Amino acid sequence: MSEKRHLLWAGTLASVLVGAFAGTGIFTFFTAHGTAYLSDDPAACVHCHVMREEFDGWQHGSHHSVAVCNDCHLPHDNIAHKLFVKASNGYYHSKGFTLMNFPEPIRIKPGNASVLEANCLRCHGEITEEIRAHGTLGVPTDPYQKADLYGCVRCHQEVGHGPTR
Amino acid sequence: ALYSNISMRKSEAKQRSMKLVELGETTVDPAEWGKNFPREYDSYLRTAEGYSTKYGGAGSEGLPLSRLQEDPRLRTIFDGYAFAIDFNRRRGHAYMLEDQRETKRVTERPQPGACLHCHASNTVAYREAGLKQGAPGTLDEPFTSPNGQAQLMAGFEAISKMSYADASRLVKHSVACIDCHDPRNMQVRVTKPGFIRGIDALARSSQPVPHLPSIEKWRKGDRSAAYDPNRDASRQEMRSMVCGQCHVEYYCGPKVTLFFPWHNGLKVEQIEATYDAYTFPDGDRFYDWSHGRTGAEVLKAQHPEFEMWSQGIHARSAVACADCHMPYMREGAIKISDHQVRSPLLDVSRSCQTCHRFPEAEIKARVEIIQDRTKALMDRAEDAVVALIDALQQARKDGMNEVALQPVFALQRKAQWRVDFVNAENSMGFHAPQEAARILAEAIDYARQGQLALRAQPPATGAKPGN
Amino acid sequence: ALYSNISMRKSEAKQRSMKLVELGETTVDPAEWGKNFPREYDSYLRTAEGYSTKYGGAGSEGLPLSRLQEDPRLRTIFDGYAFAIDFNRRRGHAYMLEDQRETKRVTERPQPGACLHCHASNTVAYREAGLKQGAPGTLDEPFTSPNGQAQLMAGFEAISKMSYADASRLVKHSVACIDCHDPRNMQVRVTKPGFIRGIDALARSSQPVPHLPSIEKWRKGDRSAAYDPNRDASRQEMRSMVCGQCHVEYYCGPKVTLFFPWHNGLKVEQIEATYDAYTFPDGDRFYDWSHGRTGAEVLKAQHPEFEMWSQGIHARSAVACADCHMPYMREGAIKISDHQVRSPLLDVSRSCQTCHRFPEAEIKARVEIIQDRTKALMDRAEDAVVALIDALQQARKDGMNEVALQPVFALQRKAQWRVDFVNAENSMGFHAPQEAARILAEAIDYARQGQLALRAQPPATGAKPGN
Ligand code: HEC
Ligand code: HEC
Ligand code: HEC
Ligand code: HEC
Ligand code: HEC
Ligand code: HEC
Ligand code: HEC
Ligand code: HEC
Ligand code: HEC
Ligand code: HEC
Ligand code: HEC
Ligand code: HEC
Ligand code: HEC
Ligand code: HEC
Ligand SMILES: [Ca+2]
Ligand SMILES: [Ca+2]
Repeated sequence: MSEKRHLLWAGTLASVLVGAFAGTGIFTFFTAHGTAYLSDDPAACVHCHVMREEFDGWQHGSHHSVAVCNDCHLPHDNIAHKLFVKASNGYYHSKGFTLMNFPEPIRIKPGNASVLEANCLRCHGEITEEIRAHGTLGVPTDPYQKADLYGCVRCHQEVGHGPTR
Repeated sequence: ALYSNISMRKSEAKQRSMKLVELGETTVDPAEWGKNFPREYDSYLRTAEGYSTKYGGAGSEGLPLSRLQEDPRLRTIFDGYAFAIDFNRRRGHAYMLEDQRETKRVTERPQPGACLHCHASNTVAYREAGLKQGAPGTLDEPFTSPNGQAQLMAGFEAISKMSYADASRLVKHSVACIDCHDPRNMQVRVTKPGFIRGIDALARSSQPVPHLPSIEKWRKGDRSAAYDPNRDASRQEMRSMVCGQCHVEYYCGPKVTLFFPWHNGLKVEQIEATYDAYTFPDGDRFYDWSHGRTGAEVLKAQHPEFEMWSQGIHARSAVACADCHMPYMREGAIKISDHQVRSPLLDVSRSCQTCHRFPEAEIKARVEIIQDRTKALMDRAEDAVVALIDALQQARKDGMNEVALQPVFALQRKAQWRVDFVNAENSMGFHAPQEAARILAEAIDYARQGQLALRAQPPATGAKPGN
Repeated sequence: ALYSNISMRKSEAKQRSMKLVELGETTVDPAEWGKNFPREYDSYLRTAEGYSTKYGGAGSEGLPLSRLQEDPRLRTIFDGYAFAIDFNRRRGHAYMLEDQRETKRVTERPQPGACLHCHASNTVAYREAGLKQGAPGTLDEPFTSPNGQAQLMAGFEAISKMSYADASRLVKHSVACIDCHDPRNMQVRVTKPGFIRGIDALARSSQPVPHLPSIEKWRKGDRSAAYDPNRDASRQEMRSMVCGQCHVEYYCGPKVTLFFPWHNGLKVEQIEATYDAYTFPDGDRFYDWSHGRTGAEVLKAQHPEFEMWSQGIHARSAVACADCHMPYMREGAIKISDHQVRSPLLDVSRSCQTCHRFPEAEIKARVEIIQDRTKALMDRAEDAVVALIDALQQARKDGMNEVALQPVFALQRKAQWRVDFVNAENSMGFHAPQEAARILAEAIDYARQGQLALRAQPPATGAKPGN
């Protein structure tokens, strides 16, 4: 592991902790099943009731038997990235849940949307190779365009959580 | 603090309805229900808040906006009818009784007790009146029991025939919890006699209603019992039907008891066909009034929201009135239905964004395009109808004979009915954009054909000299 | 078994684009491209298969269906113009060159080489002709290079002015891979000069085009370079623009070079305004032909699919032509775009159901409701236009003077333009349901107003005796 990698590691680990704790406080972290949060078990996510709809949807979605939340919603390129995203999400989740001040309906944000799409490609990269010759159709780097409208989920929005309309 | 916050949330989620008072079939006052369901009650009270959107609401100034002032052509179109003297933008549910009591349509014209059907909490008043009429049973029996229903219908007939003043003394509240909910379990229910009869008439017609699958299902059964929404409809259907109790086209005149004209279906021409085929007990054909300037026997459309929604893509996609007008809102850990029934444009995120993943500004722009298109066509159609009325008035003055006028009256009736169907509908076309445009296109065609028919006439034969 | 299945798929997947032949800017023949991309080529060839849906396609009998026979009113509406002698339902891309060569509009009327703009693979033919005209560079330079573009435009001007017969000898294929793809990397590109100029004119107008964000963005820049779709448009926009090269309203007459009338926007009245403000080099106002029966100088609309789509909810939701008409299809372990461009109703599951999770029958029913409504209004509007034409013809016969006729001609022009805009558009209203209905409502109004204007005239002063 290179010097740089080490740094990244350390930094990430720190942000996991800072993220989780800053959002919730250590006490909250455990009560709200913060430890479970670090696992891959979808049950970890529904510990927060605000994730209930997504959980229910996932259970009825086509990927229920092949992918859990983290397969889609966390990066799998390297562990550092994974932990970093987890930490920053952990921060927002805890903060949002504690203060109950997040906008509803909950919507995936552009950063998480690109993580998501990378995961589609992790499993379906080959079958879509030809149609991706000129880019993923994916989450645009151009913030001017609306993330919601592009990418695999433009057509396959229901794979994770079933139809939304 | 954070910890207790979370644990509070968890317990909140469980405790959702503390039974503080006993609710029964005679508990009319919403404040009582509010003790058990304070969140719904709080939002229900907020229907007293005024607002306006580009085409919706009635302003926040306290006084309703006059639609006659907004659009003076309506005075011509409604000439000779009560709507020409007073016609306002709708306001929140909190005002329904007060606005009806105070409108000049009531204070300056005699109106029947039937008017109250949609402007008050009258479930109990009807049943009490029914008992007085000799209906069987007691008030404590469930609303949906045969006795309950017999009481309701008998009382409805009786109160409808009373004078408005007398009938109005029997009610105290605007639409209340008991009009939409079963007090035993809070299940949504319909209680308005006009709807109960109207939806059965619709079920008995053969017109397809793919957006109301329980009716399609009932039709395949033996039909021995009437279609009964409280028994047959799905929960999702009820979330629209409960509004369809009032937000519908109706007849509520002096000649027969209030009814919903759904015997041939819900489309504008199907309702017209029902009216055209209808004969009053006195032998007259159906009409709402004789037009003041032309004498044509014409129709009045009132707020056909349920009918228009039925023609739209949302109804077909099983999206209910309540989905948009009573969206879920989070109160702490739980989600409740927002009882501040109002324009969804005031809260696009909860009303629309659960289904449409577009930014709020984009969603509003989409609605505006639809509404602006409708408005432009409506202006065009009203101009055409007003031109026809002017021409007819002139033709009469010029002494055109009555026989020659009849086909033109028929065209005025058709054109006016259509333009009013869209104008009286309160979404400015949103509930069914293409359908609204289609109706207006027909209105234009009929009105212009009427003008043409007049000009085609040979110069008036019976014209008085000097004209 | 499962494992071997998957691994077979994987190896298939890798073999996807074997570079068997070298493709370059002069490779016109699709069969060559097909060697590298056999799946796309196979489906491309299938555009030769006939089909019909309720309103789409041209039947599977081999011969195109005559729209004049389907709807004889069109003979009256197009009287005096080539469309009155031969006008058929569209067929698949495979037939575009043959159908154009054989139509009586070409065999019986002189037509310019410009017609080929949308009926052949002409990218290379244009560039070759351009070089002959003295444009700089060679054919091997990239299409998008300044020299490439100069060649294209010079050749386009030159070929457009040739006779159809002469020009037609320069081309051999229907629309081919090279018209839509960059041979170096298969990226989608636009190559048709009319579109390249038209979309720049649109960009320079100030009309909002929220469905084409790259134009909105270009407008905010310094505008020193023309808006260039091959540089500026997003991939998703290109998935529609590539069709907008041909499926658009155009002028392609003898007086000036073919152009797309988008200078004031894409709406029906914006295009009308562009034409109304346009003066031909010979000083004439813009018109397509003088109507055979009335003499009015009227307009002809042709297949404004791109324009109508632009007004619809799908365009606003960034749903492209290719999403519906070239849906992805799975071939073995690989997903490709279906190049059998045709009605999406033939394969609702791939075209619609990834976005709309309703049963196929339900989706088809939705389309049918929209199309039936449009058809009914179109019938109404055509009746009105035909009635106006009859009345005008009669008025001329009766000797009504030319000055008095002018305002009525203006109304015929407006009405006819609108009804044709919807009729010539090939989705029977689906691409923008409410907009199509709005346009037809206006058509009805203008046609009826025209009739009224005629009847308002005092009995013809110059009438010949005996009439
Ligand atoms: C097969 C992939 C997949 C799996 C597994 C999955 N999701 Fe998702 N998730 C998605 C997609 C797709 C979206 C929608 C993104 C969009 O519309 O842009 C989404 C969106 C979300 C959102 C944001 C809400 C929204 O609609 O934008 C939340 C919260 C979420 N998922 C939570 C979860 C949880 C909790 C689990 C496990 C129970 C889970 N997801 C499992 C694919 C998945
Ligand atoms: C502490 C409670 C809690 C837990 C546990 C939780 N979430 Fe969330 N989640 C939230 C809240 C609150 C939001 C809304 C945050 C916002 O919009 O700012 C949210 C939003 C999201 C979003 C979309 C928001 C975005 O920024 O893109 C995704 C995706 C998501 N959660 C996935 C998950 C997954 C996967 C898990 C389990 C590993 C999980 N959540 C566990 C509370 C939680
Ligand atoms: C952990 C691996 C994994 C991830 C991540 C994943 N998928 Fe899948 N997906 C599968 C498997 C396995 C199947 C079922 C087998 C098959 O047909 O290949 C499947 C099936 C599908 C199907 C066909 C079934 C259906 O629901 O229509 C689609 C489409 C699809 N995935 C799209 C996506 C998209 C879009 C994403 C990202 C949002 C995604 N997948 C993420 C593994 C995954
Ligand atoms: C898909 C969402 C949706 C559905 C479903 C829906 N509506 Fe609406 N409704 C709207 C919108 C949007 C408006 C326009 C509001 C505005 O102009 O401010 C509207 C307007 C109205 C208005 C006038 C409101 C005002 O502010 O003046 C009434 C009354 C109404 N709807 C009743 C109904 C009824 C009754 C039903 C069911 C039969 C229904 N709506 C179904 C979205 C919906
Ligand atoms: C008992 C009859 C009745 C029922 C049931 C009813 N409404 Fe109303 N509604 C009215 C009347 C009457 C008004 C107008 C009150 C006024 O103008 O004073 C009204 C007004 C409205 C308005 C305009 C609000 C404003 O502030 O401008 C909306 C929106 C509306 N109703 C929607 C609904 C929906 C959605 C439902 C069902 C959930 C429903 N209504 C059920 C009778 C009813
Ligand atoms: C079938 C239900 C129904 C009946 C019967 C009914 N109304 Fe209404 N009324 C409504 C609804 C729904 C609204 C709100 C929508 C609107 O304003 O178009 C309304 C609005 C009103 C308003 C406020 C807006 C306006 O029109 O000025 C008045 C006043 C009114 N009604 C009076 C009457 C009178 C008088 C009668 C009896 C002749 C009557 N209503 C019968 C349902 C009904
Ligand atoms: C105009 C009709 C109407 C009136 C009046 C009305 N409600 Fe409701 N209510 C609804 C509808 C529709 C729902 C959603 C029911 C469903 O989804 O099954 C609902 C749901 C509820 C629920 C279930 C939880 C929730 O919020 O979704 C409660 C509790 C409730 N209402 C209480 C009340 C109380 C208390 C009142 C009087 C202050 C009242 N309602 C008046 C139409 C009404
Ligand atoms: C419960 C889901 C749901 C809700 C809530 C909802 N819609 Fe829709 N909407 C749909 C569906 C389903 C369609 C049909 C097209 C499709 O399948 O996506 C649709 C179609 C539309 C269309 C295109 C059709 C047309 O009539 O032009 C518009 C615009 C639209 N919705 C706006 C809104 C607005 C504004 C709101 C909020 C006031 C809203 N919708 C609320 C589900 C919903
Ligand atoms: C949301 C889906 C959708 C989009 C996007 C769309 N179309 Fe269509 N198109 C349709 C449907 C549905 C029809 C009607 C087919 C029928 O009647 O069989 C149609 C019909 C057509 C037809 C006539 C086809 C026939 O079979 O006769 C043409 C040509 C056409 N579209 C071109 C276009 C072009 C060009 C674009 C983009 C500018 C476009 N379409 C965008 C769905 C779409
Ligand atoms: C070079 C010009 C050109 C381009 C580019 C083009 N088309 Fe066409 N298209 C035509 C012509 C010409 C016809 C009619 C051929 C005939 O009738 O012989 C046609 C016919 C069609 C038809 C009717 C097919 C049938 O079998 O009835 C559809 C659908 C269609 N095009 C859609 C599209 C779409 C979608 C695109 C873009 C992906 C596109 N076209 C690109 C010129 C073009
Ligand atoms: C801007 C592009 C464009 C130009 C220029 C163009 N066409 Fe077409 N043409 C199309 C498209 C797209 C279709 C398929 C849609 C339809 O039939 O409406 C078509 C269809 C046709 C058809 C088959 C259907 C029919 O109308 O009978 C014929 C024949 C035809 N064109 C002849 C011509 C002639 C002759 C000219 C020159 C005067 C011409 N076209 C110029 C794009 C064009
Ligand atoms: C424009 C719409 C669209 C987009 C964008 C899109 N897809 Fe698809 N996808 C489809 C359609 C349509 C099919 C069905 C093809 C068939 O059945 O022949 C499909 C099929 C698939 C399948 C195969 C399902 C099966 O039958 O096994 C997978 C996996 C998949 N897509 C993944 C993806 C991924 C990953 C992306 C992003 C790179 C993506 N798709 C982007 C429309 C789309
Ligand atoms: C009328 C325009 C048009 C013509 C002609 C055309 N294509 Fe395409 N092609 C497209 C569009 C649109 C796409 C989708 C591109 C995207 O999503 O970026 C595409 C995509 C492709 C792709 C990328 C993989 C895929 O399938 O999505 C290949 C390879 C391809 N086409 C090959 C060909 C070949 C070979 C021919 C000639 C036989 C051809 N195309 C003719 C419009 C066309
Ligand atoms: C890539 C996604 C996508 C595809 C493919 C698609 N649609 Fe849509 N459709 C939408 C969106 C987005 C809307 C707008 C309403 C909404 O937000 O749901 C819509 C709206 C509609 C509506 C209601 C609006 C109206 O114009 O009346 C109908 C009907 C419809 N689509 C039919 C179809 C049909 C038929 C097809 C296939 C030929 C199709 N769609 C293909 C995304 C799509
Ligand atoms: Ca009425
Ligand atoms: Ca033209």
